[in-house]
Amino acid sequence: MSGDPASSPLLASQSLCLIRGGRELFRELSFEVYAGQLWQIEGLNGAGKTSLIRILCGLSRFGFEGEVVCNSPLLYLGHQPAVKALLTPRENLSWHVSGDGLHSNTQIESALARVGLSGYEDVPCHTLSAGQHRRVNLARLFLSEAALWLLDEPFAAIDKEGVDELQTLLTAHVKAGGAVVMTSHQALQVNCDVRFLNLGAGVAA
Amino acid sequence: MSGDPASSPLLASQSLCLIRGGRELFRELSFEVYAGQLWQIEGLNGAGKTSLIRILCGLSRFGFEGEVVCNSPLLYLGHQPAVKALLTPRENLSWHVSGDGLHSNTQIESALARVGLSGYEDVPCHTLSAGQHRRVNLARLFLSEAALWLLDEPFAAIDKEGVDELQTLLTAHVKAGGAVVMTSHQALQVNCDVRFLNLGAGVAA
Amino acid sequence: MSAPGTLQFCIRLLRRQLLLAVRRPIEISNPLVFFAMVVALFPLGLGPALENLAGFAAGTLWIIALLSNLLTSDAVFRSDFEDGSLEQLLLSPQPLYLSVLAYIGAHWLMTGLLLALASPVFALLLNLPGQALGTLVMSLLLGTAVLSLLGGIGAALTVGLKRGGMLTSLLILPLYMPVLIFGSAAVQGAVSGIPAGPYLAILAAMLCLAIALAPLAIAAGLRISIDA
Amino acid sequence: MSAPGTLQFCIRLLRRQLLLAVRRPIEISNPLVFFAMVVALFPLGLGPALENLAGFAAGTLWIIALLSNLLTSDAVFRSDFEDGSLEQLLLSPQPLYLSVLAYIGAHWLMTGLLLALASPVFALLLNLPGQALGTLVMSLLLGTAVLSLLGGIGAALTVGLKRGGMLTSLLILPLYMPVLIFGSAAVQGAVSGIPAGPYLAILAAMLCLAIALAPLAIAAGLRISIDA
Amino acid sequence: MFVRRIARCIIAVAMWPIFHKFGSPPWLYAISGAILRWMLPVTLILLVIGAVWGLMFSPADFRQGNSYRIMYIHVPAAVVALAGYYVMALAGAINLIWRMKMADVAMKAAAPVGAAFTFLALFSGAVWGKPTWGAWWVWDARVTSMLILLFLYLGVVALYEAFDNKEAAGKACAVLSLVGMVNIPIIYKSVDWWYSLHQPASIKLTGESTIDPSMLYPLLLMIAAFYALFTCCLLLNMRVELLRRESRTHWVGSLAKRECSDVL
Ligand code: HEM
Ligand SMILES: Nc1ncnc2c1ncn2[C@@H]1O[C@H](COP(=O)(O)OP(=O)(O)OP(=O)(O)O)[C@@H](O)[C@H]1O
Ligand SMILES: Nc1ncnc2c1ncn2[C@@H]1O[C@H](COP(=O)(O)OP(=O)(O)OP(=O)(O)O)[C@@H](O)[C@H]1O
Ligand SMILES: [Mg+2]
Ligand SMILES: [Mg+2]
Repeated sequence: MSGDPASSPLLASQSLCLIRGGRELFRELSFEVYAGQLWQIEGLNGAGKTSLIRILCGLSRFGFEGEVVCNSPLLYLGHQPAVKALLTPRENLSWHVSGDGLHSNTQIESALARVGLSGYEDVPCHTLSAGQHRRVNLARLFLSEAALWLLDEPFAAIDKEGVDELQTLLTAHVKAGGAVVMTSHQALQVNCDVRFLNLGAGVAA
Repeated sequence: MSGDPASSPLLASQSLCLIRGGRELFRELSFEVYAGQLWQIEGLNGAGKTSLIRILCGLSRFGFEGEVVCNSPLLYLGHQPAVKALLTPRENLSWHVSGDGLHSNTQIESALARVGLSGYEDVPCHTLSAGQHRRVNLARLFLSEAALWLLDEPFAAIDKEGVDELQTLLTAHVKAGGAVVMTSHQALQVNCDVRFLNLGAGVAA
Repeated sequence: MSAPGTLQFCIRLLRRQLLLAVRRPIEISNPLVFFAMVVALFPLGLGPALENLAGFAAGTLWIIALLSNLLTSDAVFRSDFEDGSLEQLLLSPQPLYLSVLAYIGAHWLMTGLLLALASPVFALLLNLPGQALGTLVMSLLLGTAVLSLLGGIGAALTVGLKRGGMLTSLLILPLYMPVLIFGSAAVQGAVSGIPAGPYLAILAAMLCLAIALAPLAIAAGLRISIDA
Repeated sequence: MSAPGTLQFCIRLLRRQLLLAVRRPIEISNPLVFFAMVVALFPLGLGPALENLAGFAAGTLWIIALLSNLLTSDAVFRSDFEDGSLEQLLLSPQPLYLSVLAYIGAHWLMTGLLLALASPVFALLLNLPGQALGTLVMSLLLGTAVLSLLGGIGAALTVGLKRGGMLTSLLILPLYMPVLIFGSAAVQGAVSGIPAGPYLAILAAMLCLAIALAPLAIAAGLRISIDA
Repeated sequence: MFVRRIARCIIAVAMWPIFHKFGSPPWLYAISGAILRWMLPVTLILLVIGAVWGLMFSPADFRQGNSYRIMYIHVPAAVVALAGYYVMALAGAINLIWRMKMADVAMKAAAPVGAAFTFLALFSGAVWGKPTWGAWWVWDARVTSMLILLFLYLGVVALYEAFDNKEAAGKACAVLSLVGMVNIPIIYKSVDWWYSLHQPASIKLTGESTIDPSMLYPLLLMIAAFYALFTCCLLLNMRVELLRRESRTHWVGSLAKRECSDVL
């Protein structure tokens, strides 16, 4: 596996094995994520992408073998948007349960504007459309200071323009010394190196 | 608007107007869906695609202006998969609440096989992955005898191969004299005519 | 494929609902356990003095049956709403009146019927005199069916709301009251030797009325909720 | 951006939870309405034994407080689990012990505190002698806090289950019983002129124990539930 | 967290060999089989001797006549039911702290057994109550706390069943049974107080001090027999659970093959 051997990896997994429902999803999966890398986990539906990401971020603690070492604050965005339907986008961001930062009002407004939600800052989130709802969650990417991002299908329900914008952001984050591990069923169009982790074959390439 | 004027349309909408949250989503939207047509509703997040589809299928009955006439049994697949997590895929299909048909076991098995779920027929659905969960719902397309399909983002969470398979199915349905009205953020790759309904501009083209 | 008859469809729905409940055995035994626990709470809160308990047994048992119905009826349509099944039910060509009856029937079988059958045990715990046991079971059988139907109305009206949990109780508790009054009066009557027939007849009449009207209200409520 | 202090974070969480409750005014008034309705149910169900009610007022009020706590504590973490907020809370760098206390604190403010403050009204409806009102409020203040903490344990352990609704009550009702016993004993004591101090002291001791230990169990339960 | 880690280190170093073995399912299966081989007959003999002695050879009570003989079932069942909860909670604690899978098996196996003994105590008590108190049920302090104990057991069983991920289920039940363990003394204390406050007259006709040796010895024997019975049930239940969990592993496969060839 490549990467700058001088620095220590942000995230390292050692011989991860997972069996679910009697099917072996992956075996002896070892890889290291260094600053400046963008990893895309690939695989068909049911290949084990979500399971892997949950193991990597520490939410799954039972039922798998191997070890994960994480040396950096991380930001995890999962399938569910973690957006409270009764709160407004502004409140959702400023009182976020993740408690990783205290953001000023202007920061929050500019993040919401970046995800195309200016004008929607103060309506309850349950009146937003499916894509807008997910965008509130994505706004956290513009606020986060964590170096390591673990994103599970961040493009789901997002329109084409939104996907382009997000890809630009991911590139910028990686170029600025961050790292991204993400899943997506779409091919990424970013102008930086993408490393693939193909779960279908169970190999890290 | 084109279409075979001799036959009556499967679905006709007349000057639909919808205002939500103080924003006018569409106005004077009139179009007719004939057998053999594939319509894709386009628009950015929050353009009103879901709202429009729910009006077309009759779930939304208040708060809009205009009229919808539907002359055909229809199949609606929405954002939510209508799959019971505690039941198995087989049970979900054979006891489906929509009550539109009585399917034999072989029909159900072949439908599940078509969506790539053979081997998963008898596990509870909550152990399926996000994409597999949605695929259980999509299997209804293979069982349905309704002529008119209203599909709200059917490709969400489905992998590339699944999307290809679905597009083949949609083409076949349209060619066999059915009609499809669908939303998607991906460009369709089908070898039949696609008609677009662009909600961003509020015009039917 | 062949189009299913309406009756066949309803039976399938009923089986589906029952199976969903059976898949989590805990769901079935839970109203019973809840019943048992609240029966145990009463002496704890009120003191164990035996002679007082017996006087209260009839009313207490009925109140607990009502509460345990109240707690579960909120959930009749909720999971179907959340996973989109309810939309599909409303779009179904089958008559909604009967589908709704199937849902309520399943709920009653899993709560009311079980409670009624198990109630003699709890009655003995509270020292209800033996001659009232038959009336207790009969009144619970009839009464809980009415409660399930009424509870369904509340559930249907609130299912579209983000957090309707306790709103349901607020909506349907007043409707429950007549049932409670006649039900506990029947048992109380049987304890003191008054024939319970008239009370039971009134409960049965209520049940007929509820079967005729409640599904209409529930169906209307569901159509409104899905659109909220 | 600046890293928030732990205390600041907890206060933000508390405000968030309170605001969520306030957004649906029905959520706040609901425990109260429930309380009022069950207070009304009791005379209806127990009918002829009405004159005995005063003697039972203390226990009855406590049982209702307990039930209305039970009904709401199931929901403390559920909506956060369903929309993914709970995952984010568990990944947060902030100490889970304190975040959990903020959730429980908000729950107690919306149910226990309100109930305790409103309880004299209901007590008068049930003819509780005036000299016991102070003890009633005090015992409810202390006791409902313990109940909220214990209820949180049940809620945390069952939040990941598909349909845990009534399982929670099974898990935590046994734990509620000591609180009920001391709480109602305190009020009953005050009615018959026995000083309630020792009972209240015991309730306070239970509260200290619960504050120290329950958040640990809740945190562990949440970590397990998120993984189920 | 820190304390737990230190405790785990100390114990692990000191008791590594034993822990290592307990952590191994085949070893546990074998050793439990060996224990059962002599424990089952001993239990049976104890039960028969105690029952025959208590039911036939000890004198009738001068006040209760022969109905008091239910005591030989009732009291041992009650005693063991209580002890069973602590076994379960202890196993749960070991599972949480040292992540020992076999403790999880023990806890899972203990819950239904404990519930059964509690139910037996309640049921025999109720049967006894009918002739003695004139009622099947009385809200006496002991009786009430026993009922609560039954609920605690049932809660553990139900919670375990409700989880799909059985590893998570084990941890959840461990937390629950630990919470229950803190609560059991409180429950007992509170119910005792409640009893002394509201119950004017004592109901129990016989107390420990007044019991005659001719009744006491068979009772003690029966208590010992019930402890042995509990152990047997626990071990049997654990073996079933072990086989179910490890059904995919090699050792169970070869075991099954051997058993089959034995049968044929
Ligand atoms: C459902 C009803 C009953 C329950 C749940 C119950 C429960 C208990 C419990 C928990 C114990 C304590 C065991 C120990 O010492 O650790 C016990 C002991 C005992 N019970 Fe019961 N009991 C019931 C009915 C009765 C009745 C009707 C009698 C006879 C009048 C009775 C007589 C005794 C005696 C003699 C002991 C042993 C002596 C002692 O420890 O005080 N019990 N029972
Ligand atoms: N209950 C509501 N109250 C007020 N406004 C609403 C409500 N539901 C939706 N809206 C508004 O209607 C607009 C259209 O929503 P809709 O869900 O139809 O969008 P969509 O085109 O399906 O978007 P997406 O691509 O994100 O799914 C959004 O701007 C949303 O804010
Ligand atoms: N709770 C569970 N019990 C048993 N098997 C499970 C459970 N959850 C997931 N699985 C299985 O694990 C496999 C991987 O699931 P996972 O959600 O990780 O897939 P995925 O790669 O994210 O798929 P998708 O692209 O559909 O999101 C699936 O085959 C699924 O059946
Ligand atoms: Mg996934
Ligand atoms: Mg949409």
